[in-house]
Amino acid sequence: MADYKMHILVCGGTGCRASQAEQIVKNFKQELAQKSLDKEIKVVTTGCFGFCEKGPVVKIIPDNTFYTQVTPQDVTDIVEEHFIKGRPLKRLLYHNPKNEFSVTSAKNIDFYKKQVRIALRNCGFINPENIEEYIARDGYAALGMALTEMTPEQAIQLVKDSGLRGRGGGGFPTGLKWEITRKVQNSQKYVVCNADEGDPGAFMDRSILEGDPHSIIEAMAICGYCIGASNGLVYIRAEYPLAIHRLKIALNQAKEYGLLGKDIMGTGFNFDIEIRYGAGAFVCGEETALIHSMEGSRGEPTFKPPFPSVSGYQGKPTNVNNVETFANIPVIFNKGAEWFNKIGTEKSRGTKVFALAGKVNNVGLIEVPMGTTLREVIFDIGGGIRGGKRFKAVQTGGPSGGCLTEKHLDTPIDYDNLILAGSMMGSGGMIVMDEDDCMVSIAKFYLEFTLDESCGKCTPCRIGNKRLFELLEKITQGKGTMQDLDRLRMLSNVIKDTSLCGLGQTSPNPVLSTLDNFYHEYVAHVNSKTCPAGQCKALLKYEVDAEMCTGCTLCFRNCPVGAITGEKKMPHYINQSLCIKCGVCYDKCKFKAISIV
Amino acid sequence: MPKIKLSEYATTTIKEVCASFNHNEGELINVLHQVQHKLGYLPAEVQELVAIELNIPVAKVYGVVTFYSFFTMLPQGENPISVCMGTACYVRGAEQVLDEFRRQLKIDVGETSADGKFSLNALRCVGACGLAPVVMVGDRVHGRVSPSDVKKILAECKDGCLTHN
Amino acid sequence: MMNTIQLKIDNKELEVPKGTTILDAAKRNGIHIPTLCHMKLHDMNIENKPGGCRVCVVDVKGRRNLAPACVTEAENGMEIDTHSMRVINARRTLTELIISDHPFECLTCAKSGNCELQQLAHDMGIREIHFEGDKSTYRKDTSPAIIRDPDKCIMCRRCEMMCNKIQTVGVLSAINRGFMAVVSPPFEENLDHSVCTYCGQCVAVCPTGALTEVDHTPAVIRALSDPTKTVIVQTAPAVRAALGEEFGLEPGTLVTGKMAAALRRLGFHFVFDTDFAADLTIMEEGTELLDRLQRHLNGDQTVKLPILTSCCPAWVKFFEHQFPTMIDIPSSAKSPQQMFGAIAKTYFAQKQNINRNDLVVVSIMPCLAKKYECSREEFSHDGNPDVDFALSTRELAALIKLANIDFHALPDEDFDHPLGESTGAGVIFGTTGGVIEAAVRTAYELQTGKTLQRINFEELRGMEGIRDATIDFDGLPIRIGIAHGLGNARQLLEDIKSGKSHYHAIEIMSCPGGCIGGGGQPYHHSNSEILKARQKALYSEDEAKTLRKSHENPYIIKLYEEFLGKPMSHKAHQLLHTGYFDRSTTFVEED
Amino acid sequence: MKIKSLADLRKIKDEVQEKIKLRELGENAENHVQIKVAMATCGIAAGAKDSMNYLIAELDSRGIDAIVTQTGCMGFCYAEPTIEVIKPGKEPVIFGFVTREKAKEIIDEYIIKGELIDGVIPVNYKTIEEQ
Repeated sequence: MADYKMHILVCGGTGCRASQAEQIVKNFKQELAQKSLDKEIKVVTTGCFGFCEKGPVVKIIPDNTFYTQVTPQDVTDIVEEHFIKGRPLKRLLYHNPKNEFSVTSAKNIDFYKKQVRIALRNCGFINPENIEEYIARDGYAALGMALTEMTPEQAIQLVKDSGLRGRGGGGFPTGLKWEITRKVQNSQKYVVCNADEGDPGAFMDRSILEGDPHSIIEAMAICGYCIGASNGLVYIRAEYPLAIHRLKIALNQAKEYGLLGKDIMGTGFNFDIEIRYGAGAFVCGEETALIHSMEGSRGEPTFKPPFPSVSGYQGKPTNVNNVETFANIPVIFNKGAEWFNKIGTEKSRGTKVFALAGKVNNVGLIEVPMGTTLREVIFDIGGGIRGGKRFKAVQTGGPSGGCLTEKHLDTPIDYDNLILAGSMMGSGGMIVMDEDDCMVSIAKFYLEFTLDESCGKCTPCRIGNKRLFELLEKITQGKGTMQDLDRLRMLSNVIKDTSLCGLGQTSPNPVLSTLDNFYHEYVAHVNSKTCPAGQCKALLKYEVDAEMCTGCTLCFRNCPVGAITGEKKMPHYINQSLCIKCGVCYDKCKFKAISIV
Repeated sequence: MPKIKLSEYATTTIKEVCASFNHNEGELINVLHQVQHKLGYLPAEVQELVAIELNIPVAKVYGVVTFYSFFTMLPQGENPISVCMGTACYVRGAEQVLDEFRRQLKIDVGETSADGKFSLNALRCVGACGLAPVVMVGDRVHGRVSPSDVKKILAECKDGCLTHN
Repeated sequence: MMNTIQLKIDNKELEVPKGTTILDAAKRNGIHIPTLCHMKLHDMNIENKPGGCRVCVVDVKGRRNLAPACVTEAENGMEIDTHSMRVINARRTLTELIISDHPFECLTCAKSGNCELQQLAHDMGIREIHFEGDKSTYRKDTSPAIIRDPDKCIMCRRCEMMCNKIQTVGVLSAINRGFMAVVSPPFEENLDHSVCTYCGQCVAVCPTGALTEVDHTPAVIRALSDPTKTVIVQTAPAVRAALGEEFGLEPGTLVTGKMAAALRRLGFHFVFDTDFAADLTIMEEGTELLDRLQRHLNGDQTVKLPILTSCCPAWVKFFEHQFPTMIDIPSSAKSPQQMFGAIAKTYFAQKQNINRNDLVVVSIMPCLAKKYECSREEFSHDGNPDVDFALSTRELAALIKLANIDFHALPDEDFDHPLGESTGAGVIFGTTGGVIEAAVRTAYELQTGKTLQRINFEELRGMEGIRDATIDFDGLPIRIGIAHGLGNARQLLEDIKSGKSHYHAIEIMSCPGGCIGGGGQPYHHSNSEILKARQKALYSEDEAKTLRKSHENPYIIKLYEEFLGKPMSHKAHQLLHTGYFDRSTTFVEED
Repeated sequence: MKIKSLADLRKIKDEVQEKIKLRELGENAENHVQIKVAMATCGIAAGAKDSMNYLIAELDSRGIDAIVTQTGCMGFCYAEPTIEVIKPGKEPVIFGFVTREKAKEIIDEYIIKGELIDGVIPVNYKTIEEQ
């Protein structure tokens, strides 16, 4: 065992697996065996490294060499160069887009430099299907400590002292939630892990479950000890087959090792975990809806109080936390509240994981201390905007959040600052937009999502959001009036003010924040019937500039509807009655001969 | 006595699944997951039997089936195509890709082509945001898809079908 | 320590018990907060508060958003404004939103004048809808008794609550989600494809025109104006205690005499009373009870006890679907409506020398299931139904108004003979506990041969969902159970199924309160006091009668003498008894 | 393998520690001794592989947490095998002609005691990384 001199860590997250990461692992094993290196070099499939933009990624230990966008065919070269010849395979190294230098060590990649990985500490580090690797990383030590050295009250105090707040969106203090549930008298209580990540564009919960499932199991057991529950339930999206698979393996291992079940570590504490599946409903992220769904009903939220901590699953006191919140728990026990307290800002302790996506260079999963600015995230970690375009906005908090602009870039990110800025933390989606994104369309996109996902129980969300969406549609079609803009705002405020659950209460945020920050774009759509970003199909037309066109026929060949005509080496022409405004010609043209008018 | 027609296979499958969950009505969603997994979809007849096996009104089963987007009452095509419409994919042009699929297949989202070869769905974030826009055909993920790739993806599927036969 | 809290609503200092909602706190103190989805029948354990319509939102000082008054508990020190600018704007916007997804059909809607949404729009002073857009539309559905127009559904969920929680029938459920969410039977099929019992409680609580009854009035008008037809009418006991409400009379006002007069003015050739048939039912059902009891006491193992009443067609359909293995337990006696029809089209038709095809029997019922019942195949003879049409109390009121009859000016008139004479026992058939009390009055005397000293059985009366009492039949204790509301009935049935039931006889009525709370009665708009007043009215009419035991009804005695022979005779069996069907779903293998 | 007490857990942890030790070292490279062995053709021909194996085994047996990695040719082909040693907070030092004996000396003197020994290639250069 100890003979391994090197480890090859291959990212086994969903993103990288989609790009044949499993084949890469197979090829490595084969190639190493062929070269008789299989006794010296170990191949490990790990959870997500976070740097999905450059996936599949492979990291060589101990020198930290970081290979990006590896294909199964590259394996022979890596083995040959890195292990036989002893030098990094340059062509697969990460290239810093700022200076075009290649970077060997993962540590020197900008994407990782400012990150502090607590919740993601084991993702991309251990083999998630091997409990021993987790134990080697102090796994289950926190549970052991809580069970043997602390009373539940002391353990809760520790969580309270750490200042940890719920990472699912609302930011409710975790320790306080546990304390409330503990104080409710009932012989049967439940610990629920909310893994129904529904925010489109956020995938941290999935990554944690795929990369470090034991940390969730351990944290749930600790929570069970604290609140006096011996049953845990993980409510997980059925769309996450890999996370489910790894969680099941982890549960079985934990049972096998006696870390779940009866009389854990000889302390008399019993705890077991079952899996419940979501079935595609964003609203089930709301805890009352989630509980109804776990009970086999429609996932409709109910009015709180009673809170789940008093009457939850099967009417019993239930503590619901999301995956990322739980992932923080074992570390807090191992390293202490004080240590955790030093990270982050005064009211928002610790770190937050963000799914950085959209028009940034480095799409991926990142974890930064609370208080990091948006600028650091987008420009340092994210590597700035793709294709040298101009930054326009960033949407945090998914469909519940708002669009923040240039003026918010230096705002330190924490729960309260984001709310002050008109957005929210949400589950941690962070979508970056550039000058080509029409903000009215973005607001419409989010509204369409909410519309699809509204449960339909309360009037403002069921009908109000539909009307909001229709107003936005009218505007993007150039049929809006200035009165519609007032209506948009008024209706948004009523929906916020009167909706039953968090989904409806926050659904107008994308509209309100874009109205606040990009009013001029709305006005352009209404008054001059133009879309400044050139995105609203009804308001734009693609035309060929005859002078610029070289007649290369690239547009002609790529047009999906045959709307482009023209002889080779002669200026081409777009037939407007056939054009579906898909923008392919515009993207393909190398001579900037196609313009949007 | 209303009579409902159901194949023997479906009947046995449903009864087995329900029994494996102890006919517990709280497990309705898990039951539906498994039944759909095994039978492909959840037509009315199937829901009727699930209701009887779990001793709950069929109205409740139908209410649940129509609430969750994962459940379908229509058979899926041989090649279920899902276009990710998560935000990351959306801002990188997923809508145009979806439009192109619609155009090429002449079906709308949620429908299956007349020959049963393709069905088209929009889904929310498969978490492969680094590959945006993403299209899934069955379990296979296609990353960084542009509208002009659509034809190729469909052709590949058709080839796949031919070789399968 | 008093368990009360203090708060301020609209600057008024109030003290209310802990646990009171803001809505109730306001109501107790004369402050009206508009509601729509909320519904509560006090003292009857029926409440619907999904907190969905949001019309009742109020401004609570210090709260981020507005609070729905129907579900928010009042807290000590709360300061609440029920009509601030913010509240009024939100409330009006919400109302407009609901209307924006509602057909503009007020003028022709069956619910016009009784529609709670219409009332709300009026109260809010809505003059214009600022939001236009798509409307959610669905297919309409008609059945023998109930019409669904889901386009008018506002997702208040009252019907769903009644159908599932109170009645445990489980036909209606919210389906789809978001804008397309609506309440519907499974697979959006028609109600007649479902296990619906047509109890009509969904119609009774629907605030809009989404659920209404099938209108039999045009057919009745046609029959009345057909010179070849003899049209007779029977009126169910609960109608007389509620019809007055439609004409602005106090709930609980008995209008028996005016009703008979009105029916005569409408042109019915004979105005009869279902109460007569109720007395007849007691003769048959009571005899059947005693027969089963006697056989049981004699050690007959095959005899089924308890015996269950079978007057209520929704109840009959309920057990046919839900308890198909127990269809031999209820009494085989037909309901009074159908006994009346059977006797009318034989005995009465012969007496009058009318071909049954030229005799039209119309019934006035507090019930929608009666429309379905009279359409059941076994209740017709060569395609001619025993009862042709069943009008609800509401439809009768509409008919009276249509015929320009000044209801208030009408004199009190009597029913016609021979099918119009009834005892007090027949009258109390309209309320929960009434059928069994009537049965006890007769069965006691038939069994013991003694005269009852005490005619009022208070122990059988009340509004509790499930009640029981033991009646001393001269040394023989008869254990009696009573349930109203099908959910309560289900409980008693489950007990029988599992062998835990110790009753000899059980009375079941589908509607809360019995027929007085039927789905065809004037809308109670969630006021349970109305139901109590109707109940009281029926007991008072019973009290006022000289004859209060069914077997003392001279016309019943005559009927047996002239026509039927004796209770449970062959002829009685043919005309007055029926059988039940297994309506459960079965599966067959696909070819 | 049932864990029946906290002590059991700790025991298992000790047993399995090795599995990921390499990775933990890699994660905190700057806090540990890092040794890079030049393993191009010239180095391998001169016995670099043997030296590397020896270094790993020896450091391990003495309980010194060190990161031994291979690297390409450092350009001192005349002095192969060559290794670069970086102690935490110190400038990198390159040693030439690193046989097993030399390797032992480097461990004893430079790594443990911090004393420079013969065989250092005096060169004005940056770490290999930045070449």
